[in-house]
Amino acid sequence: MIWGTREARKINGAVSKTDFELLFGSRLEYLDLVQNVSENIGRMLGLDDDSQYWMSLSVRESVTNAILHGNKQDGDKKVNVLFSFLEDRLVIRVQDEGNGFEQESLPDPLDPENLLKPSGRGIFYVRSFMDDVSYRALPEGGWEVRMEKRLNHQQQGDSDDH
Amino acid sequence: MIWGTREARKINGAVSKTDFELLFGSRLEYLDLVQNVSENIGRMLGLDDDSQYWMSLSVRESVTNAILHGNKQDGDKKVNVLFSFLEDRLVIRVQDEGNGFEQESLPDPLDPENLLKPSGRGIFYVRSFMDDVSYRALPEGGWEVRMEKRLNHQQQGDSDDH
Amino acid sequence: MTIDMRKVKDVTVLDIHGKITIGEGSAEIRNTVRDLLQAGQKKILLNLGDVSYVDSSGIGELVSSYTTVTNQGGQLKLLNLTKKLRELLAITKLLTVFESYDDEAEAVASY
Amino acid sequence: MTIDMRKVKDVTVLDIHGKITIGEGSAEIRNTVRDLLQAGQKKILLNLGDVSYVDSSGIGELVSSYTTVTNQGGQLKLLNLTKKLRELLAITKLLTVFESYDDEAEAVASY
Ligand SMILES: Nc1ncnc2c1ncn2[C@@H]1O[C@H](COP(=O)(O)OP(=O)(O)O)[C@@H](O)[C@H]1O
Ligand SMILES: Nc1ncnc2c1ncn2[C@@H]1O[C@H](COP(=O)(O)OP(=O)(O)O)[C@@H](O)[C@H]1O
Repeated sequence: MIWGTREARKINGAVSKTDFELLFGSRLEYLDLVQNVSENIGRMLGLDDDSQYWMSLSVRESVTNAILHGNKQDGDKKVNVLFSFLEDRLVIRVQDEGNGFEQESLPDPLDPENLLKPSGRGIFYVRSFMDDVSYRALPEGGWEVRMEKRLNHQQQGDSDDH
Repeated sequence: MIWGTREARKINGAVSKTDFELLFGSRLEYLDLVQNVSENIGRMLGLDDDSQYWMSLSVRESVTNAILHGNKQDGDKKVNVLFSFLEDRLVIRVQDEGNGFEQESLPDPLDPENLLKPSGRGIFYVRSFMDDVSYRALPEGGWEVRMEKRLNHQQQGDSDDH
Repeated sequence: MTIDMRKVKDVTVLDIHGKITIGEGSAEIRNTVRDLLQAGQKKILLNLGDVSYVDSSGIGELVSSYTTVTNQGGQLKLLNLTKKLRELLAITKLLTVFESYDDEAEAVASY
Repeated sequence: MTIDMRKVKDVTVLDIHGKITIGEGSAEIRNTVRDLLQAGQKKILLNLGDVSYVDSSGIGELVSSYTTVTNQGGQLKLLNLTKKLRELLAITKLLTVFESYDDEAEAVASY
Protein backbone atom coordinates (compact mmCIF):
# COMPACT_ATOMS: atom_id res chain seq x y z
CA MET A 1 0.00 0.00 0.00
CA ILE A 2 1.35 3.40 -0.96
CA TRP A 3 -0.53 5.13 1.80
CA GLY A 4 1.16 4.84 5.20
CA THR A 5 1.89 6.98 8.20
CA ARG A 6 3.30 9.67 6.02
CA GLU A 7 -0.15 10.32 4.60
CA ALA A 8 -1.75 9.80 7.98
CA ARG A 9 0.13 12.85 9.15
CA LYS A 10 -1.43 14.91 6.47
CA ILE A 11 -4.94 13.78 7.30
CA ASN A 12 -5.83 15.98 10.12
CA GLY A 13 -8.03 18.63 11.52
CA ALA A 14 -9.43 19.40 14.91
CA VAL A 15 -9.48 16.74 17.60
CA SER A 16 -13.20 16.27 17.26
CA LYS A 17 -13.23 15.80 13.49
CA THR A 18 -14.38 12.35 12.44
CA ASP A 19 -12.69 10.84 9.42
CA PHE A 20 -14.35 7.44 9.19
CA GLU A 21 -17.54 6.37 10.88
CA LEU A 22 -19.56 3.18 11.33
CA LEU A 23 -23.21 3.10 12.34
CA PHE A 24 -25.11 -0.14 12.91
CA GLY A 25 -27.88 -1.87 14.81
CA SER A 26 -27.05 -3.59 18.12
CA ARG A 27 -26.22 -7.05 16.87
CA LEU A 28 -23.32 -9.19 18.05
CA GLU A 29 -23.11 -10.60 14.51
CA TYR A 30 -21.37 -7.38 13.45
CA LEU A 31 -18.48 -7.72 15.90
CA ASP A 32 -16.19 -9.49 13.43
CA LEU A 33 -16.86 -6.83 10.83
CA VAL A 34 -16.15 -3.97 13.22
CA GLN A 35 -12.98 -5.64 14.42
CA ASN A 36 -11.91 -6.17 10.84
CA VAL A 37 -12.51 -2.53 9.91
CA SER A 38 -10.48 -1.47 12.94
CA GLU A 39 -7.61 -3.74 11.95
CA ASN A 40 -7.63 -2.35 8.43
CA ILE A 41 -7.64 1.21 9.73
CA GLY A 42 -4.70 0.33 11.96
CA ARG A 43 -2.84 -1.08 8.97
CA MET A 44 -3.70 1.95 6.84
CA LEU A 45 -2.23 4.21 9.52
CA GLY A 46 0.95 2.15 9.77
CA LEU A 47 0.38 0.46 13.14
CA ASP A 48 2.45 -2.70 13.54
CA ASP A 49 0.63 -6.06 13.60
CA ASP A 50 0.51 -6.38 17.38
CA SER A 51 -0.79 -2.85 17.87
CA GLN A 52 -3.41 -3.46 15.19
CA TYR A 53 -4.47 -6.59 17.04
CA TRP A 54 -4.79 -5.06 20.50
CA MET A 55 -6.37 -1.87 19.23
CA SER A 56 -9.03 -3.76 17.30
CA LEU A 57 -9.62 -6.10 20.24
CA SER A 58 -10.23 -2.98 22.33
CA VAL A 59 -12.72 -1.67 19.80
CA ARG A 60 -14.41 -5.08 19.74
CA GLU A 61 -14.70 -5.14 23.56
CA SER A 62 -16.10 -1.61 23.62
CA VAL A 63 -18.63 -2.38 20.92
CA THR A 64 -19.61 -5.59 22.73
CA ASN A 65 -20.33 -3.49 25.81
CA ALA A 66 -22.27 -0.94 23.77
CA ILE A 67 -24.43 -3.71 22.31
CA LEU A 68 -24.91 -5.73 25.51
CA HIS A 69 -24.89 -3.22 28.34
CA GLY A 70 -25.63 0.09 26.60
CA ASN A 71 -28.28 -0.93 24.10
CA LYS A 72 -29.26 -4.23 25.74
CA GLN A 73 -29.22 -5.96 22.35
CA ASP A 74 -32.15 -3.90 21.11
CA GLY A 75 -31.55 -4.19 17.33
CA ASP A 76 -33.27 -0.85 16.76
CA LYS A 77 -30.78 0.97 18.95
CA LYS A 78 -27.63 2.03 17.15
CA VAL A 79 -23.96 1.82 17.90
CA ASN A 80 -21.75 4.49 16.39
CA VAL A 81 -18.00 4.02 16.02
CA LEU A 82 -16.11 7.17 15.08
CA PHE A 83 -12.48 7.13 13.97
CA SER A 84 -10.39 10.32 13.93
CA PHE A 85 -7.01 10.14 12.23
CA LEU A 86 -4.80 12.69 13.94
CA GLU A 87 -1.19 13.48 13.20
CA ASP A 88 0.22 11.49 16.09
CA ARG A 89 -2.68 9.27 17.18
CA LEU A 90 -5.83 7.44 16.31
CA VAL A 91 -8.90 8.44 18.34
CA ILE A 92 -11.81 6.03 18.45
CA ARG A 93 -15.17 6.79 20.01
CA VAL A 94 -17.83 4.15 20.59
CA GLN A 95 -21.29 5.51 21.31
CA ASP A 96 -24.44 3.73 22.39
CA GLU A 97 -27.95 4.82 23.41
CA GLY A 98 -27.71 3.73 27.04
CA ASN A 99 -27.04 5.42 30.36
CA GLY A 100 -23.46 4.30 30.85
CA PHE A 101 -21.95 3.39 34.20
CA GLU A 102 -20.02 4.85 37.08
CA GLN A 103 -16.35 4.24 36.57
CA GLU A 104 -15.59 4.26 40.31
CA SER A 105 -18.03 1.46 41.00
CA LEU A 106 -16.47 -1.00 38.54
CA PRO A 107 -14.98 -3.98 40.36
CA ASP A 108 -11.25 -4.53 39.82
CA PRO A 109 -10.78 -7.85 37.98
CA LEU A 110 -7.35 -8.26 39.58
CA ASP A 111 -8.77 -8.16 43.09
CA PRO A 112 -8.34 -11.69 44.51
CA GLU A 113 -12.06 -11.97 45.16
CA ASN A 114 -12.80 -11.19 41.47
CA LEU A 115 -9.98 -13.17 39.92
CA LEU A 116 -12.17 -16.17 39.16
CA LYS A 117 -15.30 -14.25 38.14
CA PRO A 118 -16.59 -15.23 34.70
CA SER A 119 -16.90 -11.61 33.56
CA GLY A 120 -15.75 -8.07 34.23
CA ARG A 121 -12.48 -8.02 32.24
CA GLY A 122 -13.48 -6.14 29.06
CA ILE A 123 -12.90 -2.60 30.26
CA PHE A 124 -9.70 -3.66 31.99
CA TYR A 125 -8.34 -5.00 28.69
CA VAL A 126 -9.29 -1.82 26.87
CA ARG A 127 -7.51 0.28 29.49
CA SER A 128 -4.47 -1.98 29.23
CA PHE A 129 -4.13 -1.89 25.47
CA MET A 130 -5.09 1.67 24.61
CA ASP A 131 -3.04 4.76 25.44
CA ASP A 132 -5.90 6.78 26.84
CA VAL A 133 -9.46 5.82 27.71
CA SER A 134 -12.25 8.05 28.98
CA TYR A 135 -16.04 7.94 29.28
CA ARG A 136 -18.79 10.48 29.15
CA ALA A 137 -22.53 10.84 28.94
CA LEU A 138 -23.38 12.49 25.62
CA PRO A 139 -25.21 15.83 25.80
CA GLU A 140 -27.80 14.53 23.32
CA GLY A 141 -28.28 11.35 25.37
CA GLY A 142 -26.33 8.10 25.25
CA TRP A 143 -22.88 7.04 26.35
CA GLU A 144 -19.43 7.35 24.81
CA VAL A 145 -16.17 5.51 25.34
CA ARG A 146 -13.23 7.41 23.89
CA MET A 147 -9.94 5.61 23.24
CA GLU A 148 -6.63 6.81 21.89
CA LYS A 149 -3.85 4.86 20.24
CA ARG A 150 -0.57 6.62 19.61
CA LEU A 151 0.87 6.17 16.13
CA ASN A 152 4.45 5.04 16.07
CA HIS A 153 6.07 7.23 13.49
CA GLN A 154 9.38 5.40 13.72
CA GLN A 155 7.75 2.73 11.64
CA GLN A 156 7.08 5.13 8.84
CA GLY A 157 8.05 3.57 5.52
CA ASP A 158 7.65 -0.02 6.68
CA SER A 159 4.25 -0.25 5.12
CA ASP A 160 4.89 1.96 2.15
CA ASP A 161 5.87 -0.49 -0.47
CA HIS A 162 3.40 -3.24 -1.06
CA MET B 1 -18.14 -18.41 11.42
CA ILE B 2 -21.42 -19.60 12.88
CA TRP B 3 -23.37 -16.82 11.28
CA GLY B 4 -24.25 -17.47 7.64
CA THR B 5 -27.17 -17.11 5.32
CA ARG B 6 -29.39 -18.77 7.84
CA GLU B 7 -29.03 -15.80 10.15
CA ALA B 8 -29.10 -13.41 7.23
CA ARG B 9 -32.66 -14.48 6.64
CA LYS B 10 -33.60 -13.47 10.11
CA ILE B 11 -32.09 -10.03 9.81
CA ASN B 12 -34.72 -8.07 8.13
CA GLY B 13 -37.06 -5.17 8.11
CA ALA B 14 -38.40 -2.74 5.59
CA VAL B 15 -36.61 -2.14 2.30
CA SER B 16 -35.38 1.25 3.41
CA LYS B 17 -33.97 0.14 6.76
CA THR B 18 -30.22 0.49 6.97
CA ASP B 19 -28.37 -2.18 8.92
CA PHE B 20 -24.76 -1.12 8.53
CA GLU B 21 -23.50 2.26 7.44
CA LEU B 22 -20.18 3.89 6.59
CA LEU B 23 -19.60 7.64 6.53
CA PHE B 24 -16.28 9.18 5.52
CA GLY B 25 -14.55 12.15 3.92
CA SER B 26 -13.90 12.09 0.18
CA ARG B 27 -10.46 10.52 0.10
CA LEU B 28 -9.34 7.83 -2.33
CA GLU B 29 -7.17 6.41 0.48
CA TYR B 30 -10.33 4.87 1.98
CA LEU B 31 -11.21 2.79 -1.09
CA ASP B 32 -9.37 -0.33 0.11
CA LEU B 33 -11.13 -0.09 3.45
CA VAL B 34 -14.57 0.30 1.91
CA GLN B 35 -13.94 -2.57 -0.47
CA ASN B 36 -12.78 -4.70 2.42
CA VAL B 37 -15.87 -3.94 4.49
CA SER B 38 -18.03 -4.84 1.51
CA GLU B 39 -16.22 -8.14 1.07
CA ASN B 40 -16.68 -8.96 4.72
CA ILE B 41 -20.35 -8.12 4.56
CA GLY B 42 -20.69 -10.36 1.53
CA ARG B 43 -18.98 -13.17 3.42
CA MET B 44 -21.16 -12.60 6.48
CA LEU B 45 -24.26 -12.90 4.30
CA GLY B 46 -23.03 -16.11 2.70
CA LEU B 47 -22.14 -14.81 -0.77
CA ASP B 48 -19.66 -17.06 -2.56
CA ASP B 49 -16.12 -15.76 -3.17
CA ASP B 50 -16.73 -14.59 -6.73
CA SER B 51 -19.93 -12.76 -5.83
CA GLN B 52 -18.16 -11.13 -2.88
CA TYR B 53 -15.44 -9.99 -5.25
CA TRP B 54 -17.67 -8.48 -7.92
CA MET B 55 -20.05 -6.95 -5.42
CA SER B 56 -17.24 -5.24 -3.54
CA LEU B 57 -15.63 -4.13 -6.80
CA SER B 58 -18.97 -2.53 -7.67
CA VAL B 59 -19.08 -0.74 -4.34
CA ARG B 60 -15.50 0.40 -4.86
CA GLU B 61 -16.31 1.78 -8.33
CA SER B 62 -19.38 3.59 -7.02
CA VAL B 63 -17.46 5.10 -4.12
CA THR B 64 -14.67 6.13 -6.50
CA ASN B 65 -17.27 7.99 -8.56
CA ALA B 66 -18.78 9.55 -5.44
CA ILE B 67 -15.36 10.83 -4.38
CA LEU B 68 -14.13 11.95 -7.81
CA HIS B 69 -17.21 13.09 -9.70
CA GLY B 70 -19.76 13.72 -6.94
CA ASN B 71 -17.64 15.36 -4.27
CA LYS B 72 -14.71 16.33 -6.52
CA GLN B 73 -12.25 15.07 -3.90
CA ASP B 74 -13.28 17.76 -1.44
CA GLY B 75 -12.21 16.06 1.81
CA ASP B 76 -14.88 17.94 3.74
CA LYS B 77 -17.66 16.46 1.65
CA LYS B 78 -18.87 13.09 2.87
CA VAL B 79 -19.61 9.81 1.20
CA ASN B 80 -22.22 7.62 2.82
CA VAL B 81 -22.46 3.90 2.12
CA LEU B 82 -25.60 2.23 3.44
CA PHE B 83 -26.02 -1.53 3.57
CA SER B 84 -29.46 -3.12 4.04
CA PHE B 85 -29.55 -6.83 4.72
CA LEU B 86 -32.84 -8.12 3.36
CA GLU B 87 -34.11 -11.64 3.38
CA ASP B 88 -33.25 -12.39 -0.21
CA ARG B 89 -30.85 -9.60 -1.16
CA LEU B 90 -28.26 -7.11 -0.12
CA VAL B 91 -29.09 -3.50 -0.95
CA ILE B 92 -26.23 -1.00 -1.05
CA ARG B 93 -26.65 2.73 -1.46
CA VAL B 94 -23.74 5.08 -2.11
CA GLN B 95 -24.50 8.74 -1.52
CA ASP B 96 -22.42 11.82 -2.27
CA GLU B 97 -22.99 15.58 -2.04
CA GLY B 98 -22.88 16.27 -5.78
CA ASN B 99 -25.45 16.83 -8.51
CA GLY B 100 -25.25 13.44 -10.18
CA PHE B 101 -25.52 12.87 -13.90
CA GLU B 102 -28.00 12.06 -16.61
CA GLN B 103 -28.05 8.36 -17.23
CA GLU B 104 -29.15 8.75 -20.85
CA SER B 105 -26.17 10.90 -21.72
CA LEU B 106 -23.57 8.38 -20.54
CA PRO B 107 -21.49 7.10 -23.47
CA ASP B 108 -21.60 3.33 -24.04
CA PRO B 109 -18.11 1.92 -23.44
CA LEU B 110 -18.81 -0.93 -25.87
CA ASP B 111 -19.48 1.47 -28.72
CA PRO B 112 -16.55 1.00 -31.17
CA GLU B 113 -15.70 4.69 -30.95
CA ASN B 114 -15.38 4.41 -27.13
CA LEU B 115 -13.69 1.02 -26.96
CA LEU B 116 -10.20 2.49 -26.60
CA LYS B 117 -11.13 5.40 -24.34
CA PRO B 118 -9.10 5.50 -21.12
CA SER B 119 -12.18 5.96 -18.93
CA GLY B 120 -15.95 5.50 -18.80
CA ARG B 121 -16.17 1.83 -17.75
CA GLY B 122 -16.97 2.10 -14.02
CA ILE B 123 -20.74 2.36 -14.23
CA PHE B 124 -20.81 -0.32 -16.92
CA TYR B 125 -19.00 -2.73 -14.59
CA VAL B 126 -21.38 -1.95 -11.75
CA ARG B 127 -24.38 -2.61 -13.99
CA SER B 128 -22.80 -5.86 -15.17
CA PHE B 129 -22.02 -7.26 -11.74
CA MET B 130 -25.00 -6.13 -9.67
CA ASP B 131 -28.54 -7.43 -10.03
CA ASP B 132 -30.23 -4.06 -10.03
CA VAL B 133 -28.80 -0.55 -10.25
CA SER B 134 -30.64 2.75 -10.08
CA TYR B 135 -29.85 6.40 -9.46
CA ARG B 136 -31.64 9.32 -7.94
CA ALA B 137 -31.17 12.84 -6.70
CA LEU B 138 -31.74 12.89 -2.95
CA PRO B 139 -34.56 15.12 -1.68
CA GLU B 140 -32.19 16.67 0.87
CA GLY B 141 -29.59 17.31 -1.87
CA GLY B 142 -26.89 15.01 -3.17
CA TRP B 143 -26.85 11.92 -5.36
CA GLU B 144 -27.48 8.25 -4.69
CA VAL B 145 -26.53 5.08 -6.51
CA ARG B 146 -28.60 2.11 -5.33
CA MET B 147 -27.40 -1.44 -6.06
CA GLU B 148 -28.88 -4.82 -5.27
CA LYS B 149 -27.17 -8.18 -5.00
CA ARG B 150 -29.36 -11.26 -4.69
CA LEU B 151 -28.38 -13.69 -1.98
CA ASN B 152 -27.99 -17.24 -3.14
CA HIS B 153 -29.70 -19.28 -0.49
CA GLN B 154 -28.69 -22.57 -2.09
CA GLN B 155 -25.29 -21.98 -0.61
CA GLN B 156 -26.68 -21.95 2.87
CA GLY B 157 -24.52 -24.01 5.19
CA ASP B 158 -21.31 -23.69 3.17
CA SER B 159 -20.03 -20.94 5.35
CA ASP B 160 -21.49 -22.13 8.60
CA ASP B 161 -18.70 -24.05 10.15
CA HIS B 162 -15.49 -22.18 10.53
CA MET C 1 -16.16 -22.69 17.36
CA THR C 2 -16.05 -26.46 17.25
CA ILE C 3 -14.87 -28.94 19.87
CA ASP C 4 -13.35 -32.36 19.17
CA MET C 5 -13.04 -34.78 22.05
CA ARG C 6 -10.50 -37.57 22.50
CA LYS C 7 -9.11 -39.67 25.31
CA VAL C 8 -5.36 -39.93 25.98
CA LYS C 9 -4.77 -42.44 28.80
CA ASP C 10 -7.25 -41.28 31.48
CA VAL C 11 -7.27 -37.65 30.34
CA THR C 12 -10.03 -36.19 28.15
CA VAL C 13 -8.51 -33.80 25.62
CA LEU C 14 -10.82 -31.19 24.12
CA ASP C 15 -9.41 -29.79 20.87
CA ILE C 16 -10.99 -26.36 20.48
CA HIS C 17 -11.08 -24.87 16.99
CA GLY C 18 -11.98 -21.34 15.94
CA LYS C 19 -13.01 -18.42 18.10
CA ILE C 20 -13.95 -18.28 21.75
CA THR C 21 -15.92 -15.05 21.71
CA ILE C 22 -19.28 -13.75 22.79
CA GLY C 23 -20.97 -14.20 19.43
CA GLU C 24 -19.51 -17.63 18.87
CA GLY C 25 -21.42 -19.93 21.22
CA SER C 26 -18.95 -19.36 24.02
CA ALA C 27 -21.00 -21.41 26.48
CA GLU C 28 -20.14 -24.54 24.53
CA ILE C 29 -16.91 -25.27 26.38
CA ARG C 30 -18.59 -24.83 29.75
CA ASN C 31 -21.41 -27.17 28.71
CA THR C 32 -19.06 -29.82 27.37
CA VAL C 33 -17.03 -29.68 30.56
CA ARG C 34 -20.17 -30.02 32.68
CA ASP C 35 -21.24 -33.08 30.69
CA LEU C 36 -17.81 -34.64 31.20
CA LEU C 37 -17.97 -34.08 34.94
CA GLN C 38 -21.41 -35.66 35.07
CA ALA C 39 -19.97 -38.68 33.22
CA GLY C 40 -17.26 -38.89 35.88
CA GLN C 41 -14.42 -37.57 33.68
CA LYS C 42 -12.47 -35.27 35.95
CA LYS C 43 -9.15 -34.95 34.13
CA ILE C 44 -9.68 -32.45 31.37
CA LEU C 45 -7.14 -30.85 29.05
CA LEU C 46 -8.17 -27.96 26.77
CA ASN C 47 -6.03 -27.87 23.63
CA LEU C 48 -6.18 -24.23 22.50
CA GLY C 49 -3.53 -24.43 19.78
CA ASP C 50 -6.10 -24.02 17.00
CA VAL C 51 -8.02 -21.18 18.63
CA SER C 52 -7.89 -18.17 16.33
CA TYR C 53 -9.36 -15.51 18.59
CA VAL C 54 -10.37 -15.03 22.21
CA ASP C 55 -12.13 -12.01 23.72
CA SER C 56 -12.82 -11.14 27.36
CA SER C 57 -15.94 -13.27 27.26
CA GLY C 58 -13.86 -16.23 26.07
CA ILE C 59 -11.43 -15.68 28.93
CA GLY C 60 -14.42 -15.74 31.27
CA GLU C 61 -15.49 -18.99 29.66
CA LEU C 62 -12.13 -20.59 30.39
CA VAL C 63 -12.27 -19.32 33.96
CA SER C 64 -15.74 -20.64 34.64
CA SER C 65 -14.86 -24.01 33.13
CA TYR C 66 -11.85 -24.07 35.43
CA THR C 67 -13.82 -23.26 38.58
CA THR C 68 -16.55 -25.77 37.71
CA VAL C 69 -14.01 -28.57 37.34
CA THR C 70 -12.00 -27.56 40.40
CA ASN C 71 -15.12 -27.33 42.56
CA GLN C 72 -15.96 -30.92 41.68
CA GLY C 73 -12.51 -32.16 42.62
CA GLY C 74 -11.29 -32.42 39.03
CA GLN C 75 -8.40 -30.83 37.19
CA LEU C 76 -8.64 -28.61 34.11
CA LYS C 77 -5.39 -27.70 32.40
CA LEU C 78 -4.50 -25.82 29.23
CA LEU C 79 -2.42 -26.94 26.27
CA ASN C 80 -0.79 -24.89 23.49
CA LEU C 81 -1.62 -21.33 24.47
CA THR C 82 -1.08 -18.90 21.61
CA LYS C 83 1.06 -15.86 22.30
CA LYS C 84 -1.96 -13.55 22.29
CA LEU C 85 -4.02 -15.76 24.62
CA ARG C 86 -1.07 -16.04 26.98
CA GLU C 87 -0.89 -12.24 27.11
CA LEU C 88 -4.63 -11.92 27.80
CA LEU C 89 -4.29 -14.39 30.69
CA ALA C 90 -1.12 -12.77 31.98
CA ILE C 91 -2.42 -9.24 32.35
CA THR C 92 -5.50 -10.44 34.21
CA LYS C 93 -3.27 -12.52 36.53
CA LEU C 94 -4.77 -15.78 35.32
CA LEU C 95 -1.60 -17.30 33.93
CA THR C 96 -0.66 -18.49 37.40
CA VAL C 97 -4.16 -19.80 38.06
CA PHE C 98 -4.13 -22.16 35.10
CA GLU C 99 -1.63 -24.96 34.74
CA SER C 100 -0.55 -24.82 31.11
CA TYR C 101 1.68 -26.90 28.84
CA ASP C 102 3.17 -26.78 25.39
CA ASP C 103 3.71 -30.52 25.16
CA GLU C 104 0.75 -32.86 25.17
CA ALA C 105 2.53 -35.91 26.57
CA GLU C 106 3.92 -33.82 29.39
CA ALA C 107 0.48 -32.35 30.07
CA VAL C 108 -1.15 -35.79 30.17
CA ALA C 109 1.57 -37.14 32.47
CA SER C 110 1.01 -34.27 34.91
CA TYR C 111 -2.43 -35.42 36.12
CA MET D 1 2.13 -0.90 -7.37
CA THR D 2 5.73 -1.55 -8.40
CA ILE D 3 7.16 -2.24 -11.82
CA ASP D 4 10.26 -4.32 -12.54
CA MET D 5 11.79 -4.11 -15.98
CA ARG D 6 13.80 -6.75 -17.81
CA LYS D 7 14.84 -7.52 -21.36
CA VAL D 8 14.14 -10.90 -22.97
CA LYS D 9 15.68 -10.98 -26.44
CA ASP D 10 14.48 -7.72 -27.98
CA VAL D 11 11.31 -7.54 -25.90
CA THR D 12 11.03 -5.38 -22.77
CA VAL D 13 9.08 -7.23 -20.11
CA LEU D 14 7.44 -5.13 -17.38
CA ASP D 15 6.61 -7.24 -14.32
CA ILE D 16 3.79 -5.40 -12.58
CA HIS D 17 3.25 -6.13 -8.88
CA GLY D 18 0.33 -5.12 -6.68
CA LYS D 19 -2.75 -3.13 -7.58
CA ILE D 20 -3.58 -1.17 -10.70
CA THR D 21 -6.22 1.11 -9.23
CA ILE D 22 -7.03 4.78 -9.03
CA GLY D 23 -5.44 5.36 -5.65
CA GLU D 24 -2.33 3.37 -6.48
CA GLY D 25 -0.33 5.56 -8.86
CA SER D 26 -2.06 4.11 -11.88
CA ALA D 27 -0.29 6.49 -14.27
CA GLU D 28 2.98 4.69 -13.58
CA ILE D 29 2.53 2.08 -16.29
CA ARG D 30 1.64 4.70 -18.86
CA ASN D 31 4.69 6.77 -17.90
CA THR D 32 7.04 3.80 -18.00
CA VAL D 33 5.70 2.83 -21.41
CA ARG D 34 6.14 6.35 -22.70
CA ASP D 35 9.76 6.40 -21.49
CA LEU D 36 10.41 3.09 -23.24
CA LEU D 37 9.01 4.40 -26.51
CA GLN D 38 11.18 7.49 -26.24
CA ALA D 39 14.19 5.20 -25.77
CA GLY D 40 13.19 3.36 -28.94
CA GLN D 41 11.90 0.22 -27.24
CA LYS D 42 8.77 -0.68 -29.12
CA LYS D 43 8.22 -4.31 -28.14
CA ILE D 44 6.63 -4.27 -24.72
CA LEU D 45 5.16 -7.15 -22.74
CA LEU D 46 3.18 -6.45 -19.54
CA ASN D 47 3.43 -9.38 -17.15
CA LEU D 48 0.29 -9.09 -15.00
CA GLY D 49 0.59 -12.41 -13.19
CA ASP D 50 1.41 -10.74 -9.87
CA VAL D 51 -1.28 -8.07 -10.09
CA SER D 52 -3.60 -8.46 -7.12
CA TYR D 53 -6.37 -6.07 -8.08
CA VAL D 54 -7.51 -4.00 -11.05
CA ASP D 55 -10.37 -1.50 -11.12
CA SER D 56 -11.95 0.34 -14.08
CA SER D 57 -9.26 2.98 -13.84
CA GLY D 58 -6.59 0.27 -14.11
CA ILE D 59 -8.31 -1.13 -17.19
CA GLY D 60 -8.21 2.38 -18.63
CA GLU D 61 -4.51 2.50 -17.83
CA LEU D 62 -3.87 -0.69 -19.80
CA VAL D 63 -5.93 0.65 -22.71
CA SER D 64 -4.13 3.97 -22.87
CA SER D 65 -0.75 2.25 -22.66
CA TYR D 66 -1.86 0.07 -25.54
CA THR D 67 -3.00 2.95 -27.73
CA THR D 68 0.15 4.95 -27.01
CA VAL D 69 2.38 2.08 -28.09
CA THR D 70 0.26 1.19 -31.12
CA ASN D 71 0.15 4.80 -32.29
CA GLN D 72 3.94 4.87 -32.31
CA GLY D 73 4.18 1.71 -34.37
CA GLY D 74 5.06 -0.52 -31.43
CA GLN D 75 3.42 -3.60 -29.97
CA LEU D 76 2.10 -3.95 -26.42
CA LYS D 77 0.99 -7.42 -25.37
CA LEU D 78 -0.21 -8.93 -22.08
CA LEU D 79 1.17 -11.91 -20.19
CA ASN D 80 -0.43 -14.00 -17.43
CA LEU D 81 -3.88 -12.46 -17.11
CA THR D 82 -5.59 -13.49 -13.89
CA LYS D 83 -9.08 -14.91 -14.16
CA LYS D 84 -10.65 -11.74 -12.73
CA LEU D 85 -8.70 -9.42 -15.04
CA ARG D 86 -9.62 -11.56 -18.03
CA GLU D 87 -13.28 -11.18 -17.07
CA LEU D 88 -13.00 -7.40 -16.71
CA LEU D 89 -11.43 -7.20 -20.18
CA ALA D 90 -13.93 -9.62 -21.67
CA ILE D 91 -17.11 -7.82 -20.66
CA THR D 92 -15.79 -4.51 -22.00
CA LYS D 93 -14.85 -6.24 -25.28
CA LEU D 94 -11.16 -5.58 -24.76
CA LEU D 95 -10.01 -9.19 -24.68
CA THR D 96 -9.94 -9.23 -28.47
CA VAL D 97 -8.14 -5.89 -28.62
CA PHE D 98 -5.18 -7.10 -26.57
CA GLU D 99 -2.96 -9.94 -27.66
CA SER D 100 -2.43 -12.01 -24.52
CA TYR D 101 -0.34 -15.04 -23.55
CA ASP D 102 0.07 -17.45 -20.67
CA ASP D 103 3.56 -18.52 -21.68
CA GLU D 104 6.38 -16.01 -21.65
CA ALA D 105 8.57 -17.68 -24.27
CA GLU D 106 5.63 -17.90 -26.62
CA ALA D 107 4.77 -14.26 -25.98
CA VAL D 108 8.35 -13.14 -26.68
CA ALA D 109 8.51 -15.22 -29.86
CA SER D 110 5.31 -13.61 -31.15
CA TYR D 111 6.81 -10.14 -31.75
N1 LIG E 1 -21.47 0.83 27.27
C1 LIG E 1 -21.86 0.49 28.52
N2 LIG E 1 -23.06 0.90 28.99
C2 LIG E 1 -23.47 0.58 30.24
N3 LIG E 1 -22.72 -0.16 31.09
C3 LIG E 1 -21.53 -0.59 30.69
C4 LIG E 1 -21.03 -0.30 29.39
N4 LIG E 1 -19.80 -0.86 29.27
C5 LIG E 1 -19.55 -1.46 30.44
N5 LIG E 1 -20.58 -1.32 31.31
C6 LIG E 1 -20.67 -1.83 32.69
O1 LIG E 1 -19.37 -2.13 33.13
C7 LIG E 1 -19.28 -3.49 33.52
C8 LIG E 1 -17.91 -4.04 33.22
O2 LIG E 1 -17.71 -4.17 31.84
P1 LIG E 1 -16.56 -5.11 31.31
O3 LIG E 1 -15.32 -4.80 32.03
O4 LIG E 1 -16.52 -4.97 29.82
O5 LIG E 1 -17.00 -6.58 31.70
P2 LIG E 1 -18.30 -7.42 31.35
O6 LIG E 1 -18.88 -6.83 30.11
O7 LIG E 1 -17.77 -8.80 31.17
O8 LIG E 1 -19.21 -7.29 32.55
C9 LIG E 1 -20.40 -4.18 32.77
O9 LIG E 1 -20.82 -5.35 33.43
C10 LIG E 1 -21.47 -3.11 32.75
O10 LIG E 1 -22.17 -3.09 33.98
N1 LIG F 1 -21.49 10.06 -8.36
C1 LIG F 1 -21.41 10.75 -9.52
N2 LIG F 1 -21.67 12.07 -9.55
C2 LIG F 1 -21.58 12.78 -10.69
N3 LIG F 1 -21.24 12.24 -11.87
C3 LIG F 1 -20.98 10.92 -11.93
C4 LIG F 1 -21.04 10.10 -10.75
N4 LIG F 1 -20.74 8.84 -11.12
C5 LIG F 1 -20.50 8.87 -12.44
N5 LIG F 1 -20.63 10.11 -12.93
C6 LIG F 1 -20.48 10.53 -14.35
O1 LIG F 1 -20.58 9.39 -15.15
C7 LIG F 1 -19.40 9.24 -15.94
C8 LIG F 1 -19.08 7.78 -16.18
O2 LIG F 1 -18.66 7.16 -14.97
P1 LIG F 1 -17.88 5.81 -15.02
O3 LIG F 1 -18.60 4.88 -15.92
O4 LIG F 1 -17.65 5.34 -13.64
O5 LIG F 1 -16.51 6.13 -15.74
P2 LIG F 1 -15.35 7.16 -15.32
O6 LIG F 1 -15.47 7.44 -13.86
O7 LIG F 1 -14.11 6.43 -15.70
O8 LIG F 1 -15.58 8.37 -16.17
C9 LIG F 1 -18.33 9.99 -15.19
O9 LIG F 1 -17.30 10.43 -16.04
C10 LIG F 1 -19.13 11.14 -14.59
O10 LIG F 1 -19.29 12.17 -15.55
